[in-house]
Amino acid sequence: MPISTLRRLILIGLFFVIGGILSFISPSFLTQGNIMTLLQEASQTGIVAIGFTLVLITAGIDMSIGAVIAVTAMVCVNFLSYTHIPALVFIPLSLLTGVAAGLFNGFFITHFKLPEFIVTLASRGILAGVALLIAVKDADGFISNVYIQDPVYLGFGGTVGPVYIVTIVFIGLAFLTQFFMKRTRTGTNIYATGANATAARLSGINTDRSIYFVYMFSGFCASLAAIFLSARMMTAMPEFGIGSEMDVIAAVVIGGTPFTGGVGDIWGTVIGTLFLALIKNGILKLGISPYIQPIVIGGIIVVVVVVDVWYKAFAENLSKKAIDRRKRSVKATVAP
Amino acid sequence: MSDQAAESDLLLVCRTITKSYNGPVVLSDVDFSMKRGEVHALVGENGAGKSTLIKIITGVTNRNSGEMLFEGTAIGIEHSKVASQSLGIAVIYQELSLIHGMTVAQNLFLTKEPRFRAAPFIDIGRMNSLAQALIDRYGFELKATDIIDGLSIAQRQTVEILKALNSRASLIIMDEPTSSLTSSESAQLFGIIRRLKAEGIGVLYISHRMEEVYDLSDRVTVLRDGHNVAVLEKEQINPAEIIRLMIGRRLEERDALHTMCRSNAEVVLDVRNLCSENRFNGISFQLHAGEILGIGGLVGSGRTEIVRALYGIDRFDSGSIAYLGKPWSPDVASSIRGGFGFIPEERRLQGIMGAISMTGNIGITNLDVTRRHGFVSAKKELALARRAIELLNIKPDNPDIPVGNLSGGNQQKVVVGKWLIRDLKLLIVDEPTVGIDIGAKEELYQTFARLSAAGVSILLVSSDLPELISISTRILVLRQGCIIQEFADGIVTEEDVLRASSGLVEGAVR
Amino acid sequence: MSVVASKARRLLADFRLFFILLLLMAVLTMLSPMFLSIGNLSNVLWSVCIIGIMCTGFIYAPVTGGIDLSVGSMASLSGIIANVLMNNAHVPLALALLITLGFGVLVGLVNGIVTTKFRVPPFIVTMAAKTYLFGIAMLVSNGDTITIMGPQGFLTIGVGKFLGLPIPIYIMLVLTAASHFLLKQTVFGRRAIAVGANEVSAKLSGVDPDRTRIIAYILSSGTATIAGIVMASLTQQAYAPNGAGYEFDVITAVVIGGTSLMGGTGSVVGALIGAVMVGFINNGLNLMNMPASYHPLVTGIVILIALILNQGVTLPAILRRQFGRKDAPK
Amino acid sequence: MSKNKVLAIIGAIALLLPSANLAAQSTWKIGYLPSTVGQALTKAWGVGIDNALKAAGNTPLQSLDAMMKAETQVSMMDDFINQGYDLIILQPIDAAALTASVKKAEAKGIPVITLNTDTLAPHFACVSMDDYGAGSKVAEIMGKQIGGKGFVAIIQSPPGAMAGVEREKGFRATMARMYPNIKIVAAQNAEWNKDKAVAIMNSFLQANKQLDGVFAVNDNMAEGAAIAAEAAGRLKDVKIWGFNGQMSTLVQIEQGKVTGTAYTNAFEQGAIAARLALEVLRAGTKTFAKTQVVTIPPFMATIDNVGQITPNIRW
Repeated sequence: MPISTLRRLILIGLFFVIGGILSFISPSFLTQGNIMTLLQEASQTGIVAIGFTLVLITAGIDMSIGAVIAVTAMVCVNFLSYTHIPALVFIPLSLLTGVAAGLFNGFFITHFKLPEFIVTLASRGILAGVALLIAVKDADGFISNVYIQDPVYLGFGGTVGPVYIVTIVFIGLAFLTQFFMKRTRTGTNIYATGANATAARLSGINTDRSIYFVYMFSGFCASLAAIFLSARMMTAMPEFGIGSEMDVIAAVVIGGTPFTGGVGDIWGTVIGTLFLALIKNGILKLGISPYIQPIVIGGIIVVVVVVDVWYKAFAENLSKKAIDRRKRSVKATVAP
Repeated sequence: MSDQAAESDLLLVCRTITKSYNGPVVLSDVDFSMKRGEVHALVGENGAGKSTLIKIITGVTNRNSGEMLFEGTAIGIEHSKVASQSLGIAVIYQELSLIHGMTVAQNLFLTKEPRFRAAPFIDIGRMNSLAQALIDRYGFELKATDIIDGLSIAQRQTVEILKALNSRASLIIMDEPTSSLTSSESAQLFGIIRRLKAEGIGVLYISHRMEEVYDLSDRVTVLRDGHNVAVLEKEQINPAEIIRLMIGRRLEERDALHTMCRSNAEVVLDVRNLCSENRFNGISFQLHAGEILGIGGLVGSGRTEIVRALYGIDRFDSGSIAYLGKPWSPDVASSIRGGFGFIPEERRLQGIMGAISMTGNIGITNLDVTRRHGFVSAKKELALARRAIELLNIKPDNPDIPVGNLSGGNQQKVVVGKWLIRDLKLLIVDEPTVGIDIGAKEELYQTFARLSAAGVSILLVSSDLPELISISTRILVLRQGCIIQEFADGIVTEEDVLRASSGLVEGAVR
Repeated sequence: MSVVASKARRLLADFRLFFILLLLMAVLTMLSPMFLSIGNLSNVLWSVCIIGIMCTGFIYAPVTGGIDLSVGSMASLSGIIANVLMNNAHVPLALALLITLGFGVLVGLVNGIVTTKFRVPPFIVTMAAKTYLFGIAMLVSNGDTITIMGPQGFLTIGVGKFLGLPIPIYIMLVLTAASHFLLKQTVFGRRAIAVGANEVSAKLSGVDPDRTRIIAYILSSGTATIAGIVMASLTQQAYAPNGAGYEFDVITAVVIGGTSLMGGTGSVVGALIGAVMVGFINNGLNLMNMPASYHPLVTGIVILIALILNQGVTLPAILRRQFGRKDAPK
Repeated sequence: MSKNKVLAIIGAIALLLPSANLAAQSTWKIGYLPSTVGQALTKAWGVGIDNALKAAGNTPLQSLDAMMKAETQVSMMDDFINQGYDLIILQPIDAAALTASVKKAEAKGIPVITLNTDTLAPHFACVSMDDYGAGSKVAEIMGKQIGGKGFVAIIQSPPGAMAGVEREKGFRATMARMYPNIKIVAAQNAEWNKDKAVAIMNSFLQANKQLDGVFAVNDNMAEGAAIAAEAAGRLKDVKIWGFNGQMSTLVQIEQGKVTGTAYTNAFEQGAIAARLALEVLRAGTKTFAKTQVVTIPPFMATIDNVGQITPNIRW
């Protein structure tokens, strides 16, 4: 069975084992409320992680997602406090913030051939600054964190039945993106770009276009997450989401999308985010020092990746052996 | 009769193609034609102009003059890779250009995936079935849903071919396709080629393996020094003849150089029954001081693998090596300390550090000379670089220039130079003159001669027969990982070596 | 290409950074008169010394083609460890610092081994390290903002003065000189560059890439530890989140300094200049009393400009690339 | 007069809680969620709360560290709510951001006591040191100290951090009202950070050959400013004021490095919160029309009166 499937099953298995243990230790774990907030937490990161997965598939990286969240949130509160444009109109507009940021990243990456990491790091700083600049100020010029009351907007933080809307959107987005990646030419082109850019170009793929696309999509996802975050918190702060990129990367990596590009898919990321959320929630539940959390997460990342690398080497070794065996049998007949 | 063949059933026509890379003329007035559904072998020694002709046909480079028709339509001087692809010319690259992590079907249909009529979504079901149909039509043991990563080289090659077929190519160019295949896999490939032929697809086949050329081709075009020296019809084809044509009159001219002689100087390297699974086996030879031991054989015959093992890059399974009389278990660092030098096969990938200055490139292998308790004396290093530069008169002679900015020849000189300035006992050289101009070649040859005169032993791996024969004092010919023949005395002709490497040996030595 | 041309180009490349720095200083002097005063300049050096110190070792990660995101966490952790040793375990100062340094070396060793022997991308490894080192720091300090009351010797490291200049500046300059020397003049430096430039050819020249890389990571977190000690003593405080984000400042400085993240090139002095530049910009914005929001903004823009300049990209070059695109495969 | 103030505080508490030292019949799960447990202030609160609860025989409280991130704090609130805590003592990182969570908790019948920062939603109680008031008090005293005319600078908290902003507003307003001849020449954000404060104070000192006063909106940054001023040898000419009154700063006041700070007895503040908590839990009230606000007037600690803050109430 393919590596990816196996590791995924193992991860899911672990997920339920840990979940089981937790529900034993802490009665409050398996309550509807807790599960729903756990999902809400996961979805919050997950939406961003989906976009980030595409970036990783092109063997790139996007450090600017956190700052995009901040800027988008600021754009929204500006609309809310200075205009009477209805939420359903300006929210789509504010989603363009992320797309624009992605465009910016894509431009510097493709046209100047600059390393993705440093470009997005730079735009991270720029966007963080912009967020502060455009933040809503009070009479004395101090940034005031607007308390959002627009019911439509707050609706995004709400639930359908017991399930938070963000969760539903997350799952929906996951389905769509997965479908998109597997069932459209653009999707396959993105995979090709990440796996072997030169080969892709030989086959007539415009790799630059793929790169532009993934960064714009990643920005879009971050913006989307920003809407839900601010709706849930009923406010928007210029430092929203900054620093959250590490969480996202962790989720995607645990989900099994490697940095080498060309492979990985959305389901892995979904599992990764759920797993991460579970760990965090669990550590809160156990009532042990919250500082264990980063240690555990850091540990998990290392273990998961090391195991991945090992397994990959192991599998390749097997197939090579198989081929060699065939060659040997052939030689025996041919060689003098 | 093909000579009077109507234009219509000619797939590709090239007339008086001339190409010169600023200065040396690589192709002069080459006429070349292919019929539909024929397997046409293009043979010639390294540097005869084969690859240039291919590049021109596939639009990688543009010809200086001459005309080209494909399926009756003229192709202008301004030709491009993309254009040639859309025309239906496909190349099976040696460095395979498949997308890993994707299925066979995905690779076959990359950028032209079948989509639903209703919506612009890929119809995976249909894609797989189409792919499978294609595969089955040629009866490969492949599944459309196999992931590329799991396939053997041969299988990947077949996918490449299928890809060409799927893009409705009417001319498929294969450059040394069997170099990395086992003989059974090759046999398989020939089957495919025949089937392509039956489909009416032209196959332009480039190979050094005479027996292949002999079995497969309907016609053979022989290039020599950028001229089309002969086009042989099926019935005229025979390996010996082809080899003669490839080498031409140069036989007599160079005879003097070809005399081999056993050396009885002290033994520098004594290799006994060296074996490495699937690479080489039963390799035994002695290398004497001042000897230039040529290692011939076709690409993939295990030449490179052996020298790598001797230098200590790859491990070997069994056998023993004695260096200067002492048992020797090679690893790179100690090899260098012990007086080895190694000039690898792919300059850009293995030889040079393009971004780094000459001094840096030369310095890195001579740290043991330039260092004093962990510190590097920049002065000594610069001196070494200067010495190398003047020894090989590297141009430009400024040691600060990044090596990446030098010409191929001078890059190679840097690679050689960093060893030359050491007191070497044994220099291992793998394809030293690939892609460098005549002048630089000659200078390198003289250098090697000087070295051997100074008592340095040289192991020379080369596919360039004149080179191999004219420099070596003794030649081992490899075939499928074994030494098939040794030329230790008397006159050796390129013909002999070619025959040996193609397995056309009466009573092969050992 | 002609020797002269290439020499000229490389000279320009070498000094381009200096020119940019001078330009920046000129601009800042025009904008605020008190910028160009010894006091202020020494203050800027003082304020960049933590980043400056980190750069001296960090640079070996990118030079060998890697990266180390764990330096920030490492710094704050080392401050905490040093404090625990000195004020809880009452270990003598010198020994305490030595042990702390030892811990840093250990972390670097782990990072190095995991990246090289297990072939895990350094980005992930060091990101994980960043995460769990922060956790350890929180755990050890129990999340406290520890005010370090002593020993006096420790406190002078950060705030003490020598010939009118704060001691950290000397530490930074000495380490920079040492690191510059290490990179340019020693066997290790040569090997590091070779590994970054072309691992295969380095191997064929008898260099052990893994060993070189491991040492690179040891140097990186080693200097991060020193920076942490300076930080702790300068602020008389040990607090886990203090080092957060420093890794990005360091990367910024190094990249502005003309070191490629792809490996094979590196300039320690350049990195220091890069750090000082960022310091100047922030200092300038402070002097002009610009609101906080401009600091990240300006820094970000400066990174991009520096990157493009370091690539030697010019407007015509960009245009050419544009038109090159036009007939690219569609 | 300041002594009386301290007494006044104690008095207020005594009146407030008649049944403070009754042994508890039952114990409750009480959650403590400060902005971050890492600050001296939040630690002191924790200690104060804990002791008071222990005294009343209640189980010690569970505290979590939101590490200064509002998002984290919100999700931790959710966790407390899901775990069915009986009461939550919260120091909102942002008034608006935590309002939703507080609403949620109160809706679930979990009383919330906020510390220092009130939220927009009515809840059980808010025990607060008076940021705005104390800020203006600092201005008042500093103004007097520098003789009603001169130049002062402010070391700010991150934009949007309400506690800091309130302090700054109070300071600015009073300066403008009482001392028109005192000019506020600069204000920079040091992100609550000591090392950043050093750099910023340095630039202040460079930019202003005459600088008479600096107000850092927390003690951390005040200490940083002191380091810079001392290094520049201008400690004497600059009046450096902090805020909170953590132990290390009180020491520096005694050493004459920091001029003064707005001290609040955080232990006591915590204790008050705890006693309020026990009271409401015993009473079993679940719904509150309006937030009951307990404001603790600050104690302006300077070198003259810092002695009155006895070691047992230093944190």
